[in-house]
Amino acid sequence: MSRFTNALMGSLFGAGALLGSTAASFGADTIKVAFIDPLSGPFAATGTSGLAHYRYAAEELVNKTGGVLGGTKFEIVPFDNKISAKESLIQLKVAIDQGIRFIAQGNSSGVANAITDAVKKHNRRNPDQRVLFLNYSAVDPALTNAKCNFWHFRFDANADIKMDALTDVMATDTGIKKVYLIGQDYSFGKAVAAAAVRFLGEKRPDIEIVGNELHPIGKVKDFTPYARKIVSSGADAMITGNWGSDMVGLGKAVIGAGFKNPIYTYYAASDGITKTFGKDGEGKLKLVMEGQLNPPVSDRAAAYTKGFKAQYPDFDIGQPRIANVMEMLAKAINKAGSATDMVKVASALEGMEHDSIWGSKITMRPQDHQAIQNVHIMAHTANDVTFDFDNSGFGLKVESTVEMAAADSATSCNMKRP
Amino acid sequence: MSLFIVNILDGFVTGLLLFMLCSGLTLIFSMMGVLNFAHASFYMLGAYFGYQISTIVGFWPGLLLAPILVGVIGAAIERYGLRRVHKFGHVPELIFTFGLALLIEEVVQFFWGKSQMAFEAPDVLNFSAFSIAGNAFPAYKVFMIFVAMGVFLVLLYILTKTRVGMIIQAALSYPETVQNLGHNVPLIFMGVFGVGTAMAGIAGVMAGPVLGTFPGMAVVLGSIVFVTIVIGGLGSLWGALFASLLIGWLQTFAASYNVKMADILMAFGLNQPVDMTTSMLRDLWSLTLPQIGPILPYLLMVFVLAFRPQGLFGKRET
Amino acid sequence: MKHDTENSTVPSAAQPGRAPLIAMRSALPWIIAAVALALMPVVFASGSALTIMNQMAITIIFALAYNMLLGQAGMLSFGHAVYMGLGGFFCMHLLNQVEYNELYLPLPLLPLFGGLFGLIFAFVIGSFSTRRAGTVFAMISLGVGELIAACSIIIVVFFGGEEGVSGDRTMGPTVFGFDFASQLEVYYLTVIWLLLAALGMYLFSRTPIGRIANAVRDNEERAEFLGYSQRNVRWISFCASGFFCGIAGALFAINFEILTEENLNLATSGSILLITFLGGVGFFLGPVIGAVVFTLLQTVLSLYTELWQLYLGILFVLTVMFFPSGLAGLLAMHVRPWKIGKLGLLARPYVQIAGPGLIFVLASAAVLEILFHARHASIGAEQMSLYGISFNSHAVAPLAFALIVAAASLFIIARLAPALLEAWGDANHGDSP
Amino acid sequence: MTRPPTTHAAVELQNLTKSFGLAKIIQGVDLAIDRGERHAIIGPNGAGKSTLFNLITGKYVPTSGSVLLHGENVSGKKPYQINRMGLSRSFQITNIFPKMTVFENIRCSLLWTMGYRYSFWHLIDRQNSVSQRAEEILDQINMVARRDELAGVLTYAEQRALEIGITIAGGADIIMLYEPTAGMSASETNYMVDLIRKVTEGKTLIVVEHDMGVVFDLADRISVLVYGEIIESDTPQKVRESTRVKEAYLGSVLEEAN
Repeated sequence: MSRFTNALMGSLFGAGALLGSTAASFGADTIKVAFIDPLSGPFAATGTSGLAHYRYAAEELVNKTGGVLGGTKFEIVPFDNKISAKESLIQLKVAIDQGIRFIAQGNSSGVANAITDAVKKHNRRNPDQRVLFLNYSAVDPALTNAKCNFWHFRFDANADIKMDALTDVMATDTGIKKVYLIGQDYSFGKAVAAAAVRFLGEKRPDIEIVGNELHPIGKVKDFTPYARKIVSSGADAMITGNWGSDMVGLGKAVIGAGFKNPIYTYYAASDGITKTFGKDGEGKLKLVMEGQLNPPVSDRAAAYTKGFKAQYPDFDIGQPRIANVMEMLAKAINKAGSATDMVKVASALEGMEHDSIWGSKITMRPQDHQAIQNVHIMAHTANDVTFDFDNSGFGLKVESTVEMAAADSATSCNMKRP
Repeated sequence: MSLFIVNILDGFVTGLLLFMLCSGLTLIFSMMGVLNFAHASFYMLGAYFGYQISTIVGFWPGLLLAPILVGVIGAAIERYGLRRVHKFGHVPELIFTFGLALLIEEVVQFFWGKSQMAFEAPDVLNFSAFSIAGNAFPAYKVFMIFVAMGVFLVLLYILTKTRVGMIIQAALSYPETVQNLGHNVPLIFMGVFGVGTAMAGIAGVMAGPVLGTFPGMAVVLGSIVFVTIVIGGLGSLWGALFASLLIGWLQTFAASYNVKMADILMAFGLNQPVDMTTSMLRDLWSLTLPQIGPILPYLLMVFVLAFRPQGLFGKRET
Repeated sequence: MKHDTENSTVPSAAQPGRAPLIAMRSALPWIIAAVALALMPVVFASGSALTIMNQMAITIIFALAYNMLLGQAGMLSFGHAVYMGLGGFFCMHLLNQVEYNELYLPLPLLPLFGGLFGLIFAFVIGSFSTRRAGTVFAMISLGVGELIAACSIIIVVFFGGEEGVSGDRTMGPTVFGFDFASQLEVYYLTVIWLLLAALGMYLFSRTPIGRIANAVRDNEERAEFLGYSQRNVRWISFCASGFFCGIAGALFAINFEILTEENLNLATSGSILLITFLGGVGFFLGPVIGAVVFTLLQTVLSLYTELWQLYLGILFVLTVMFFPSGLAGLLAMHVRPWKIGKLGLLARPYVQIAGPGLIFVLASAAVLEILFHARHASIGAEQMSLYGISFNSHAVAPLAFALIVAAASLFIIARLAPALLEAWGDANHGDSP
Repeated sequence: MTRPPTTHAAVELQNLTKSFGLAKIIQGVDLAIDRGERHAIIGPNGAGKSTLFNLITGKYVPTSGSVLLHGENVSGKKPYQINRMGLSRSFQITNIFPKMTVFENIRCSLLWTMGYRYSFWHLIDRQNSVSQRAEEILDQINMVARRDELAGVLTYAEQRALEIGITIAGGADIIMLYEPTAGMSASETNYMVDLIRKVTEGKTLIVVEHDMGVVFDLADRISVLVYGEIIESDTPQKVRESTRVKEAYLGSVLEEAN
């Protein structure tokens, strides 16, 4: 918070002087990663817990093991984008001006689209200060398909891959005859629905999709009417890509309306959601996600998670892939022998194989820069949970695993390399 | 048919909840002529206070104490904030309450952070009261109906049978004259603002466990409350009741019935384009009623205001 | 409160001949502004500083256009982002036409088209929303704002859903060798349009319709009995405002090369109200000050503290309560002492109160920061540093210290206040020379 | 702004009625006011004077009957349309633009009739003819010294005078004034009567007034309105002598005055 003084002084002298002083207030000899995500506003909870994990991962996995390029350390520099595309682009410029060459962002595919587009244009217009975009959470398939570019790397499994894995598991459950799809009315929600229809049709043509609908994002006060439809449809399972308060609202309404069957979700955990569902969600809520926390895959993973909880008891490792981002970036920089030549670093990252702390192998697929890794179906439960979420006693336990999910899936990416 | 009955009940609950907010706002508007933009923020405060108290002494004391606390805060804001702005005119007043809404959201985040609170309905009510064709109707919702009706009856009693109520009613009809009658108008203003916000507080405690307790809850509901009382007619309690129920049902049914635009267009004899991905009208063809459900109230409001600026039941124009 | 100070500088009609288009005296500020804006990039050369200045310029145009309604015509809109946003979306599509269909359109002319689109939409929506002023207008603007923001998610073909619509500004024909790839070129383009738009809005306020808009704002009934239809006056003001909003939208499209739902939503509409009011609705320069202060707070203060929105909220509410004429009004209060040559009387009490005042602000912020840290910091991360001092936020001493400092400085301010008020009275007393 | 000579009266009311709910406030008024006439409307409180005034100026729409300006029916027209036909009015409660200067107040009232209408292509300060005309009117109402003051800070009598200025500025040939001297001292009243006489020279004047001194001083003809009906309409001398008027209203007032 010493920067706060600078802020007050700075605002007296204008933006330029201030920006100068911020740049000066950071150490000069670290490799900086700009973390551009919401740190205020309605989605700040996810942003702040992601930031905590980034800081922890940089410290534990890179700095404490000797840094990169013979001792240079990582530093995470947070930028609040208020989950706005416009603010993200401004913060991106500020970050680049501060000499930062690595941009990490994850919350909201809309923002990710804006950043990947801006990074592409920036790198074309400014070849001497190119930057890399490390997308750790935005899962809109388009980012590694139609909109892919050489500077963008995705560390999370995208919405299609997750659905591929999820339907692999659902296909084996012969009890499921009817499925209800519901999601938020925007690109990601539509992508989830389209993928579900496609994969279920391929793998279990006998399953009837009894509902497939979208609701306005962040605008529904009361999900009861939707819940009534879902219960009345007689569905044996439902699938939703909802997140944030839309996930909580929908889940609570559906359970309250008497739905007894599994609810397959992408994001129904952590940041208060696990605690809010509590015992109501037991036996119903399932999550499709990478990064196995429970049961811990190794002593190293357990120690890492324990260390994180000791340092940030109010946060969870809700996005385990952040650890992979840090480790793989460090590896790529070492391999490239440079933290400034982005073509070299990107080339090192492209096609990289890595053993994740979470027990999975990871391949950064060169065709589209999509990480291929194990994807798990996890259950919301209080049993056998070593590491709970929201300090609620409830957490996610891996029920089944799809190894190297969708490794051979098609991509429409037509990568142009410099 | 059973789904229809369930929807009627659900819409009724939503409408009554909306009415608890709207009645307070209507009272405040009638007395003071100011549309309180921050009204839903007091609803949010109610939910958070209710949650906080429930973690210490349980839900029931929270249901009682939280609205009182909200009312006291509301009265204090009227006394030390709104009253000062009042003399500058109505537009600054509206802007003040707008600023207040922003500030309250920030203050809530300051104390409780940005995550959703685990505010639960009390265990006594955590069961299904009855169920229609597999659709459970939680006991808590039955309880909500009773509380809302109770609040309405108490309000009706106060307005029609007590002295204060008479003055308020007079103010509804003749806003200028009451001030000349020698009543302590500032005190009545403060009281009405306090009571109005306390009612929003009750609504907050009631809704918190069902609709979620999170910093965005005021924004989600805020403008709908506004829209409701504008449709009903500013200053009309019956208008507020009518519009609340109307919007409650409108939203419930709109979300519940998957009417597709494609079906309607085809009924008019239009042909759906074969390749939907390139058609300029693809969004129109794929439109469904649930998609536009939440914006129906705004559409309704714009129509009402364009053709009947005083609202459905309102007598005075603003 | 809304007295436009410009009104009193009207040249006397007794002067012979036609007054020049702009008198030299009133042209001087514009020339100074133009020179200053031209030199800004020399001082602040970094790309992000340029981005922030561009952002400021766009916000200034938008806020000035908004004030054509709120300040000049007395119309409170809760959905004005729509006109800037729609202008921007149309311009984005035009840019894409330039890129993919080889439409010939030099980039510097794009804002003109943005303005036209804004104008068209304002014309259509204004046809029913401007029939009445006051609350009815405010509510219709809110409803229309919500409707169009919601449409932006539903109508993906045009609005691009939540990803928005993006494009590339450099694909058009070059103008005098500029392709507008560099931020600096865009800065100058933006600034030229800023000056044009600001001048246009300034001159509009001095046309017959601009003056009658003030009349309708102050007393619509009286204006009707002067032969003016209040509705037409509001409608024309609304269209003019829509035109300048559209220009701002086009400049946004050029700067950020992306338009999204947030350009249309209520939060954006709300913040422009906040900006304009903060700056001062009664003064032409008010929105300019508001836009500069707000942009600095938003992009700069947020780098330093998570609580920036709380501070902004407090600042806004205090402004509405104590200085309803905004920051510009605060400055304008000093015009009279300055004119009668007594501004010097205020220097001493101002200097005296500045120290305690600054300490009070810093200490109050410290109290909030410590409380916030104590409540939300993770265990083990109890150390926090504030103003360059590190300490444990969970301990009582730092909080108590900050509270005592705040209380003490408040006490001193209270002691000094009577002297300030007295000086204020003296400085305003006396005849103009 | 002079109209072509017509045979029509300046203002003509034909069987005009106005009801609010069940209350019939104006119950069939017939009245013709000639061009150039100074006409006063008097009557006890609650007789319907302000309602009649608002009917003529277009603020209220008649329940039945019609209002003719220069022979043209204006019932149901908007106030601004009626104003454009050459009728201008003042208000019961002072009705000026308080946040503008005195000069601006006058200048705004000139704009429509001087042809600027909704112009956004003229710069107002460059229109010397407007400024000159405004200065002339300021001179007429003796307010040149207060030219650059905000209208809101003027004294009450000054504001009333300014309102007269605003009312006549547009050059309307029918001027309607509502209690122009209400609340004024004797000397202020005298001053105001002289001012009104001066600025309405050659125009049709309709004035509603309580002060009988003013009425008998100023008016060519007087109409007496009682309970929504005109019981007498004649020269001041005749009205003074009318027994009906004495019985209904004036007797007490005149006795007081004597």
